[in-house]
Amino acid sequence: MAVTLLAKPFDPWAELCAYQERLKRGDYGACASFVGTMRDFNQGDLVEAMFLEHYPGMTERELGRIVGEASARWGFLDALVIHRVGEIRPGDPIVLVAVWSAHRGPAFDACRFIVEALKARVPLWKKEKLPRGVRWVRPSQS
Amino acid sequence: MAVTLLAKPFDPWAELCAYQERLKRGDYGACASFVGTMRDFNQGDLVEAMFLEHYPGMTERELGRIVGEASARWGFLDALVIHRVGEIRPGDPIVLVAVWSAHRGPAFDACRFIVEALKARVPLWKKEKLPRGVRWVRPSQS
Amino acid sequence: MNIRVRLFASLRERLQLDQVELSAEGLTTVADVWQALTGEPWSRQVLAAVNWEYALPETEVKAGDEVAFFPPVTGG
Amino acid sequence: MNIRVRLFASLRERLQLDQVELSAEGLTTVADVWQALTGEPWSRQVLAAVNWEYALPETEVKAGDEVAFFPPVTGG
Repeated sequence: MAVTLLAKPFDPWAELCAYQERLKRGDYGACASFVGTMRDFNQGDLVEAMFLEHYPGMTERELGRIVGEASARWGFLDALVIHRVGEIRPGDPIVLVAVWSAHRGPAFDACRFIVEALKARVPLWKKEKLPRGVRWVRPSQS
Repeated sequence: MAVTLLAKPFDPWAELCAYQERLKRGDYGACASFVGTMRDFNQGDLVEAMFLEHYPGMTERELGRIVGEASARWGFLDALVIHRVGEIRPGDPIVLVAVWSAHRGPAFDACRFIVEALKARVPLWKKEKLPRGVRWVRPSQS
Repeated sequence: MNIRVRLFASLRERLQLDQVELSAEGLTTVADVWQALTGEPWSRQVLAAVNWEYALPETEVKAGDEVAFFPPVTGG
Repeated sequence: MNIRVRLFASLRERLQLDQVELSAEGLTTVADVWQALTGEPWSRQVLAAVNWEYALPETEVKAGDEVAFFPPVTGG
Protein backbone atom coordinates (compact mmCIF):
# COMPACT_ATOMS: atom_id res chain seq x y z
CA MET A 1 0.00 0.00 0.00
CA ALA A 2 1.27 3.49 -0.74
CA VAL A 3 -0.13 6.92 0.06
CA THR A 4 1.66 9.99 -1.27
CA LEU A 5 1.12 13.74 -1.26
CA LEU A 6 2.80 15.52 -4.16
CA ALA A 7 3.51 19.22 -4.52
CA LYS A 8 4.35 18.87 -8.24
CA PRO A 9 2.41 17.69 -11.30
CA PHE A 10 2.44 13.92 -11.89
CA ASP A 11 1.50 11.48 -14.64
CA PRO A 12 -1.06 9.06 -13.16
CA TRP A 13 -0.58 6.41 -15.87
CA ALA A 14 3.18 6.38 -15.45
CA GLU A 15 2.73 6.09 -11.66
CA LEU A 16 0.27 3.21 -12.08
CA CYS A 17 2.61 1.43 -14.45
CA ALA A 18 5.64 1.88 -12.17
CA TYR A 19 3.76 0.81 -9.05
CA GLN A 20 2.33 -2.27 -10.71
CA GLU A 21 5.86 -3.46 -11.54
CA ARG A 22 6.25 -4.11 -7.80
CA LEU A 23 3.30 -6.53 -7.73
CA LYS A 24 3.65 -10.20 -8.61
CA ARG A 25 2.37 -10.85 -12.14
CA GLY A 26 -0.37 -13.45 -12.20
CA ASP A 27 -1.63 -12.64 -8.67
CA TYR A 28 -3.98 -9.80 -9.53
CA GLY A 29 -6.84 -10.18 -11.98
CA ALA A 30 -8.33 -6.71 -11.62
CA CYS A 31 -7.18 -3.14 -11.21
CA ALA A 32 -9.81 -0.43 -10.74
CA SER A 33 -8.52 3.10 -10.81
CA PHE A 34 -9.75 6.66 -10.64
CA VAL A 35 -8.06 9.85 -11.75
CA GLY A 36 -9.52 13.20 -10.75
CA THR A 37 -8.37 16.07 -12.95
CA MET A 38 -8.73 19.82 -12.61
CA ARG A 39 -11.39 21.25 -14.90
CA ASP A 40 -11.30 24.78 -16.29
CA PHE A 41 -14.94 25.33 -15.42
CA ASN A 42 -16.76 25.06 -12.08
CA GLN A 43 -20.20 26.25 -10.91
CA GLY A 44 -20.60 28.26 -14.12
CA ASP A 45 -17.27 30.06 -13.89
CA LEU A 46 -14.01 29.84 -15.77
CA VAL A 47 -11.27 28.69 -13.41
CA GLU A 48 -7.71 29.77 -14.18
CA ALA A 49 -5.87 27.93 -11.43
CA MET A 50 -6.38 26.33 -8.06
CA PHE A 51 -4.50 26.15 -4.80
CA LEU A 52 -4.92 22.99 -2.77
CA GLU A 53 -4.23 23.58 0.91
CA HIS A 54 -3.72 20.64 3.26
CA TYR A 55 -3.01 19.83 6.90
CA PRO A 56 0.52 18.41 6.93
CA GLY A 57 0.61 15.40 9.22
CA MET A 58 -3.13 14.77 9.31
CA THR A 59 -3.73 14.55 5.55
CA GLU A 60 -1.39 11.57 5.08
CA ARG A 61 -2.68 9.88 8.23
CA GLU A 62 -6.32 10.22 7.21
CA LEU A 63 -5.54 8.84 3.74
CA GLY A 64 -3.73 5.93 5.37
CA ARG A 65 -6.67 5.26 7.70
CA ILE A 66 -9.07 5.20 4.75
CA VAL A 67 -6.90 2.74 2.81
CA GLY A 68 -6.61 0.61 5.97
CA GLU A 69 -10.38 0.56 6.44
CA ALA A 70 -10.90 -0.42 2.79
CA SER A 71 -8.26 -3.13 3.04
CA ALA A 72 -9.86 -4.59 6.19
CA ARG A 73 -13.26 -4.59 4.52
CA TRP A 74 -12.38 -5.92 1.04
CA GLY A 75 -9.03 -7.65 1.54
CA PHE A 76 -7.56 -6.53 -1.78
CA LEU A 77 -3.96 -7.15 -2.80
CA ASP A 78 -2.64 -3.60 -3.00
CA ALA A 79 -3.62 0.04 -3.35
CA LEU A 80 -1.98 3.25 -4.49
CA VAL A 81 -3.18 6.74 -3.61
CA ILE A 82 -1.51 9.93 -4.84
CA HIS A 83 -2.94 13.38 -4.11
CA ARG A 84 -1.67 16.72 -5.31
CA VAL A 85 -1.28 19.70 -3.03
CA GLY A 86 -0.23 23.26 -3.86
CA GLU A 87 -0.73 25.17 -7.10
CA ILE A 88 -2.70 23.26 -9.75
CA ARG A 89 -3.49 24.14 -13.38
CA PRO A 90 -6.53 23.09 -15.47
CA GLY A 91 -5.92 19.65 -16.96
CA ASP A 92 -3.54 18.64 -14.16
CA PRO A 93 -4.33 15.41 -12.31
CA ILE A 94 -5.37 16.04 -8.70
CA VAL A 95 -5.83 12.53 -7.36
CA LEU A 96 -5.10 8.95 -8.36
CA VAL A 97 -6.66 5.98 -6.55
CA ALA A 98 -5.92 2.44 -7.74
CA VAL A 99 -6.80 -0.91 -6.19
CA TRP A 100 -5.50 -4.32 -7.29
CA SER A 101 -7.41 -7.46 -6.44
CA ALA A 102 -7.88 -11.04 -7.61
CA HIS A 103 -11.42 -10.27 -8.77
CA ARG A 104 -13.19 -7.18 -10.07
CA GLY A 105 -15.83 -6.75 -7.35
CA PRO A 106 -13.49 -5.82 -4.48
CA ALA A 107 -11.33 -3.69 -6.81
CA PHE A 108 -14.30 -1.58 -7.96
CA ASP A 109 -15.90 -1.35 -4.51
CA ALA A 110 -12.71 -0.47 -2.65
CA CYS A 111 -11.59 2.07 -5.27
CA ARG A 112 -14.89 3.90 -5.09
CA PHE A 113 -14.98 3.73 -1.29
CA ILE A 114 -11.52 5.29 -1.07
CA VAL A 115 -12.44 8.09 -3.50
CA GLU A 116 -15.69 8.90 -1.66
CA ALA A 117 -14.07 8.75 1.80
CA LEU A 118 -11.18 10.89 0.58
CA LYS A 119 -13.60 13.56 -0.63
CA ALA A 120 -15.54 13.42 2.64
CA ARG A 121 -12.78 13.16 5.22
CA VAL A 122 -9.27 14.07 4.11
CA PRO A 123 -8.24 17.59 5.20
CA LEU A 124 -7.73 19.26 1.83
CA TRP A 125 -9.24 22.55 0.69
CA LYS A 126 -9.50 23.97 -2.82
CA LYS A 127 -9.20 27.67 -3.50
CA GLU A 128 -10.04 28.65 -7.07
CA LYS A 129 -8.55 31.55 -9.00
CA LEU A 130 -11.21 33.08 -11.23
CA PRO A 131 -10.80 36.00 -13.66
CA ARG A 132 -12.53 38.21 -11.07
CA GLY A 133 -10.78 36.98 -7.92
CA VAL A 134 -10.42 33.94 -5.70
CA ARG A 135 -12.91 31.74 -3.83
CA TRP A 136 -12.87 28.71 -1.56
CA VAL A 137 -14.67 25.78 -3.13
CA ARG A 138 -17.70 24.65 -1.16
CA PRO A 139 -18.36 20.94 -0.63
CA SER A 140 -20.81 19.33 -3.06
CA GLN A 141 -22.45 15.95 -3.39
CA SER A 142 -21.26 15.01 -6.89
CA MET B 1 -15.48 6.58 -28.27
CA ALA B 2 -13.21 3.74 -29.31
CA VAL B 3 -13.64 -0.03 -29.19
CA THR B 4 -10.74 -2.23 -30.24
CA LEU B 5 -9.97 -5.95 -30.35
CA LEU B 6 -6.26 -6.74 -30.18
CA ALA B 7 -4.53 -10.00 -31.05
CA LYS B 8 -1.27 -8.90 -29.40
CA PRO B 9 -0.26 -7.88 -25.86
CA PHE B 10 -0.85 -4.22 -24.98
CA ASP B 11 0.09 -1.76 -22.24
CA PRO B 12 -3.17 -0.43 -20.77
CA TRP B 13 -1.55 2.61 -19.12
CA ALA B 14 0.18 3.64 -22.33
CA GLU B 15 -3.10 3.25 -24.23
CA LEU B 16 -4.95 5.34 -21.62
CA CYS B 17 -2.31 8.02 -21.78
CA ALA B 18 -2.29 8.13 -25.59
CA TYR B 19 -6.08 8.17 -25.85
CA GLN B 20 -6.44 10.94 -23.28
CA GLU B 21 -4.17 13.15 -25.39
CA ARG B 22 -7.08 13.34 -27.86
CA LEU B 23 -9.43 14.81 -25.25
CA LYS B 24 -9.60 18.49 -24.47
CA ARG B 25 -7.74 19.28 -21.24
CA GLY B 26 -9.94 20.97 -18.69
CA ASP B 27 -13.17 19.35 -19.94
CA TYR B 28 -12.98 16.10 -17.99
CA GLY B 29 -12.73 16.02 -14.20
CA ALA B 30 -12.86 12.24 -13.76
CA CYS B 31 -11.53 9.12 -15.41
CA ALA B 32 -12.60 5.75 -14.02
CA SER B 33 -10.82 2.77 -15.49
CA PHE B 34 -10.63 -0.97 -15.14
CA VAL B 35 -7.92 -3.37 -16.26
CA GLY B 36 -8.57 -7.11 -16.21
CA THR B 37 -5.39 -9.18 -16.19
CA MET B 38 -4.80 -12.90 -16.65
CA ARG B 39 -4.05 -14.68 -13.38
CA ASP B 40 -1.93 -17.80 -13.13
CA PHE B 41 -4.46 -19.49 -10.86
CA ASN B 42 -8.16 -20.23 -11.43
CA GLN B 43 -10.62 -22.51 -9.62
CA GLY B 44 -7.76 -24.07 -7.65
CA ASP B 45 -5.59 -24.85 -10.67
CA LEU B 46 -2.37 -23.46 -12.04
CA VAL B 47 -3.05 -21.93 -15.46
CA GLU B 48 -0.18 -21.83 -17.93
CA ALA B 49 -1.84 -19.94 -20.77
CA MET B 50 -5.22 -19.04 -22.18
CA PHE B 51 -6.79 -18.80 -25.60
CA LEU B 52 -9.50 -16.21 -26.04
CA GLU B 53 -11.86 -17.11 -28.89
CA HIS B 54 -14.25 -14.52 -30.28
CA TYR B 55 -16.94 -14.08 -32.91
CA PRO B 56 -15.42 -11.73 -35.49
CA GLY B 57 -18.01 -9.20 -36.54
CA MET B 58 -20.33 -9.65 -33.56
CA THR B 59 -17.78 -9.07 -30.78
CA GLU B 60 -16.95 -5.52 -31.91
CA ARG B 61 -20.61 -4.72 -32.56
CA GLU B 62 -21.73 -5.94 -29.13
CA LEU B 63 -18.97 -3.91 -27.45
CA GLY B 64 -20.07 -0.88 -29.44
CA ARG B 65 -23.70 -1.41 -28.44
CA ILE B 66 -22.73 -1.61 -24.76
CA VAL B 67 -20.72 1.62 -24.94
CA GLY B 68 -23.62 3.26 -26.78
CA GLU B 69 -26.10 2.19 -24.10
CA ALA B 70 -23.81 3.48 -21.34
CA SER B 71 -23.31 6.76 -23.19
CA ALA B 72 -27.07 7.25 -23.61
CA ARG B 73 -27.64 6.52 -19.92
CA TRP B 74 -24.81 8.54 -18.34
CA GLY B 75 -23.84 11.05 -21.02
CA PHE B 76 -20.11 10.87 -20.32
CA LEU B 77 -17.51 12.64 -22.43
CA ASP B 78 -15.60 9.69 -23.87
CA ALA B 79 -14.84 6.00 -23.41
CA LEU B 80 -12.13 3.58 -24.48
CA VAL B 81 -12.49 -0.20 -24.56
CA ILE B 82 -9.70 -2.56 -25.57
CA HIS B 83 -10.08 -6.35 -25.39
CA ARG B 84 -7.49 -8.98 -26.15
CA VAL B 85 -8.22 -12.02 -28.27
CA GLY B 86 -5.99 -15.01 -29.10
CA GLU B 87 -3.18 -16.50 -27.02
CA ILE B 88 -2.72 -14.84 -23.61
CA ARG B 89 -0.07 -15.41 -20.90
CA PRO B 90 -0.40 -14.95 -17.12
CA GLY B 91 0.12 -11.30 -16.20
CA ASP B 92 -1.04 -10.07 -19.61
CA PRO B 93 -3.84 -7.50 -19.64
CA ILE B 94 -7.06 -8.90 -21.09
CA VAL B 95 -9.37 -5.91 -21.04
CA LEU B 96 -9.21 -2.16 -20.50
CA VAL B 97 -12.32 -0.04 -19.94
CA ALA B 98 -11.97 3.69 -19.30
CA VAL B 99 -14.64 6.40 -19.04
CA TRP B 100 -14.02 10.15 -18.93
CA SER B 101 -16.64 12.46 -17.49
CA ALA B 102 -17.00 15.91 -15.92
CA HIS B 103 -17.81 14.34 -12.52
CA ARG B 104 -16.89 11.09 -10.81
CA GLY B 105 -20.37 9.54 -10.45
CA PRO B 106 -21.05 8.91 -14.14
CA ALA B 107 -17.45 7.83 -14.74
CA PHE B 108 -17.57 5.15 -12.02
CA ASP B 109 -21.10 3.99 -12.88
CA ALA B 110 -20.54 3.79 -16.63
CA CYS B 111 -17.16 2.08 -16.29
CA ARG B 112 -18.59 -0.62 -14.07
CA PHE B 113 -21.67 -1.03 -16.28
CA ILE B 114 -19.50 -1.55 -19.35
CA VAL B 115 -17.31 -4.13 -17.56
CA GLU B 116 -20.30 -6.07 -16.23
CA ALA B 117 -22.17 -5.96 -19.57
CA LEU B 118 -19.02 -7.00 -21.41
CA LYS B 119 -18.66 -10.05 -19.15
CA ALA B 120 -22.33 -10.94 -19.58
CA ARG B 121 -22.89 -10.29 -23.28
CA VAL B 122 -19.84 -9.99 -25.49
CA PRO B 123 -19.12 -13.19 -27.48
CA LEU B 124 -15.72 -14.15 -26.08
CA TRP B 125 -14.72 -17.52 -24.69
CA LYS B 126 -11.71 -18.44 -22.57
CA LYS B 127 -9.96 -21.78 -22.92
CA GLU B 128 -7.35 -22.45 -20.25
CA LYS B 129 -4.20 -24.50 -20.66
CA LEU B 130 -3.48 -26.38 -17.44
CA PRO B 131 -0.52 -28.68 -16.72
CA ARG B 132 -2.87 -31.65 -17.27
CA GLY B 133 -4.74 -30.44 -20.37
CA VAL B 134 -7.15 -27.76 -21.53
CA ARG B 135 -10.60 -26.65 -20.39
CA TRP B 136 -13.21 -24.08 -21.34
CA VAL B 137 -13.82 -21.59 -18.58
CA ARG B 138 -17.36 -21.66 -17.21
CA PRO B 139 -19.19 -18.41 -16.48
CA SER B 140 -19.07 -17.25 -12.86
CA GLN B 141 -20.68 -14.47 -10.85
CA SER B 142 -17.54 -12.76 -9.55
CA MET C 1 -30.18 -18.83 -51.11
CA ASN C 2 -28.77 -20.34 -47.98
CA ILE C 3 -28.46 -19.57 -44.31
CA ARG C 4 -24.89 -19.51 -43.03
CA VAL C 5 -24.52 -21.15 -39.63
CA ARG C 6 -21.53 -20.56 -37.35
CA LEU C 7 -20.53 -22.30 -34.14
CA PHE C 8 -18.11 -21.22 -31.43
CA ALA C 9 -16.06 -22.47 -28.51
CA SER C 10 -17.16 -25.69 -26.75
CA LEU C 11 -20.18 -25.98 -29.04
CA ARG C 12 -17.95 -25.87 -32.11
CA GLU C 13 -15.76 -28.57 -30.59
CA ARG C 14 -18.66 -30.78 -29.50
CA LEU C 15 -20.38 -30.65 -32.89
CA GLN C 16 -17.01 -30.66 -34.71
CA LEU C 17 -18.35 -27.98 -36.99
CA ASP C 18 -17.07 -24.44 -37.52
CA GLN C 19 -19.45 -23.13 -40.15
CA VAL C 20 -21.88 -24.57 -42.64
CA GLU C 21 -24.45 -23.40 -45.20
CA LEU C 22 -27.98 -24.75 -44.87
CA SER C 23 -30.73 -24.37 -47.43
CA ALA C 24 -33.21 -21.84 -46.08
CA GLU C 25 -36.11 -23.97 -47.31
CA GLY C 26 -38.38 -24.99 -44.43
CA LEU C 27 -36.37 -23.00 -41.88
CA THR C 28 -38.47 -20.26 -40.26
CA THR C 29 -36.92 -19.67 -36.86
CA VAL C 30 -33.63 -19.93 -35.00
CA ALA C 31 -34.91 -23.09 -33.30
CA ASP C 32 -35.59 -24.62 -36.75
CA VAL C 33 -31.99 -23.97 -37.77
CA TRP C 34 -30.72 -25.55 -34.56
CA GLN C 35 -32.88 -28.63 -35.08
CA ALA C 36 -31.82 -28.98 -38.72
CA LEU C 37 -28.18 -28.71 -37.68
CA THR C 38 -28.13 -31.00 -34.65
CA GLY C 39 -31.28 -33.12 -34.83
CA GLU C 40 -31.91 -31.94 -31.25
CA PRO C 41 -34.72 -29.76 -29.86
CA TRP C 42 -33.79 -26.25 -28.72
CA SER C 43 -31.48 -26.19 -25.70
CA ARG C 44 -31.55 -23.47 -23.06
CA GLN C 45 -27.77 -23.95 -22.67
CA VAL C 46 -27.24 -22.42 -26.11
CA LEU C 47 -27.07 -18.75 -27.06
CA ALA C 48 -28.01 -17.65 -30.57
CA ALA C 49 -27.38 -14.63 -32.76
CA VAL C 50 -28.84 -13.62 -36.11
CA ASN C 51 -26.77 -11.21 -38.17
CA TRP C 52 -24.44 -10.43 -35.20
CA GLU C 53 -27.22 -9.62 -32.78
CA TYR C 54 -28.59 -11.79 -29.97
CA ALA C 55 -31.69 -13.71 -30.99
CA LEU C 56 -34.32 -15.92 -29.34
CA PRO C 57 -35.28 -19.43 -30.51
CA GLU C 58 -38.44 -17.93 -32.02
CA THR C 59 -36.57 -15.17 -33.89
CA GLU C 60 -37.32 -15.48 -37.61
CA VAL C 61 -34.60 -16.28 -40.12
CA LYS C 62 -34.43 -15.92 -43.87
CA ALA C 63 -32.13 -16.75 -46.76
CA GLY C 64 -28.90 -14.73 -46.56
CA ASP C 65 -28.88 -14.54 -42.77
CA GLU C 66 -25.92 -15.51 -40.64
CA VAL C 67 -27.06 -17.55 -37.64
CA ALA C 68 -24.61 -18.33 -34.82
CA PHE C 69 -24.82 -20.69 -31.86
CA PHE C 70 -22.49 -20.54 -28.90
CA PRO C 71 -22.19 -21.35 -25.18
CA PRO C 72 -22.43 -18.74 -22.39
CA VAL C 73 -19.72 -16.13 -22.85
CA THR C 74 -16.66 -15.79 -20.58
CA GLY C 75 -14.81 -12.65 -21.71
CA GLY C 76 -13.61 -9.72 -19.66
CA MET D 1 2.61 23.18 28.92
CA ASN D 2 0.53 24.61 26.13
CA ILE D 3 -1.96 23.41 23.56
CA ARG D 4 -0.98 24.18 20.01
CA VAL D 5 -3.91 25.34 17.88
CA ARG D 6 -3.88 25.31 14.08
CA LEU D 7 -6.35 26.79 11.63
CA PHE D 8 -6.86 26.06 7.95
CA ALA D 9 -8.36 27.40 4.74
CA SER D 10 -11.26 29.88 4.99
CA LEU D 11 -11.19 29.65 8.79
CA ARG D 12 -7.53 30.62 8.87
CA GLU D 13 -8.29 33.59 6.63
CA ARG D 14 -11.36 34.68 8.58
CA LEU D 15 -9.61 34.57 11.96
CA GLN D 16 -6.34 35.79 10.42
CA LEU D 17 -4.51 33.19 12.42
CA ASP D 18 -2.39 30.29 11.25
CA GLN D 19 -1.28 28.74 14.51
CA VAL D 20 -1.06 29.77 18.14
CA GLU D 21 -0.12 28.30 21.52
CA LEU D 22 -2.72 28.53 24.26
CA SER D 23 -2.12 27.79 27.93
CA ALA D 24 -3.82 24.48 28.71
CA GLU D 25 -5.08 25.84 32.00
CA GLY D 26 -8.86 25.73 32.22
CA LEU D 27 -9.19 24.07 28.79
CA THR D 28 -10.86 20.66 29.10
CA THR D 29 -12.52 20.05 25.74
CA VAL D 30 -12.21 20.95 22.08
CA ALA D 31 -15.16 23.35 22.54
CA ASP D 32 -13.24 25.10 25.35
CA VAL D 33 -10.27 25.64 23.03
CA TRP D 34 -12.55 27.04 20.35
CA GLN D 35 -14.19 29.44 22.80
CA ALA D 36 -10.85 30.57 24.22
CA LEU D 37 -9.58 31.20 20.68
CA THR D 38 -12.56 32.96 19.15
CA GLY D 39 -14.75 34.08 22.05
CA GLU D 40 -17.60 32.31 20.19
CA PRO D 41 -19.61 29.25 21.24
CA TRP D 42 -19.02 26.03 19.32
CA SER D 43 -20.10 26.18 15.68
CA ARG D 44 -21.45 23.20 13.76
CA GLN D 45 -19.81 24.64 10.63
CA VAL D 46 -16.39 23.85 12.06
CA LEU D 47 -14.50 20.55 11.98
CA ALA D 48 -11.96 19.75 14.67
CA ALA D 49 -9.04 17.38 15.07
CA VAL D 50 -6.92 16.48 18.09
CA ASN D 51 -3.48 15.08 17.36
CA TRP D 52 -4.31 14.58 13.64
CA GLU D 53 -7.52 12.69 14.23
CA TYR D 54 -11.10 13.95 13.92
CA ALA D 55 -12.55 15.02 17.25
CA LEU D 56 -15.91 16.16 18.66
CA PRO D 57 -16.52 19.39 20.61
CA GLU D 58 -16.66 17.29 23.79
CA THR D 59 -13.37 15.47 23.04
CA GLU D 60 -10.95 16.06 25.93
CA VAL D 61 -7.71 17.94 25.41
CA LYS D 62 -4.57 18.20 27.51
CA ALA D 63 -1.27 20.04 27.54
CA GLY D 64 0.94 19.02 24.59
CA ASP D 65 -1.98 18.28 22.25
CA GLU D 66 -2.30 19.75 18.78
CA VAL D 67 -5.85 20.93 18.17
CA ALA D 68 -6.94 21.96 14.67
CA PHE D 69 -10.06 23.72 13.40
CA PHE D 70 -11.06 23.83 9.75
CA PRO D 71 -14.04 24.14 7.40
CA PRO D 72 -15.63 21.19 5.54
CA VAL D 73 -13.03 19.54 3.29
CA THR D 74 -13.03 19.76 -0.52
CA GLY D 75 -10.24 17.48 -1.75
CA GLY D 76 -10.34 14.74 -4.39
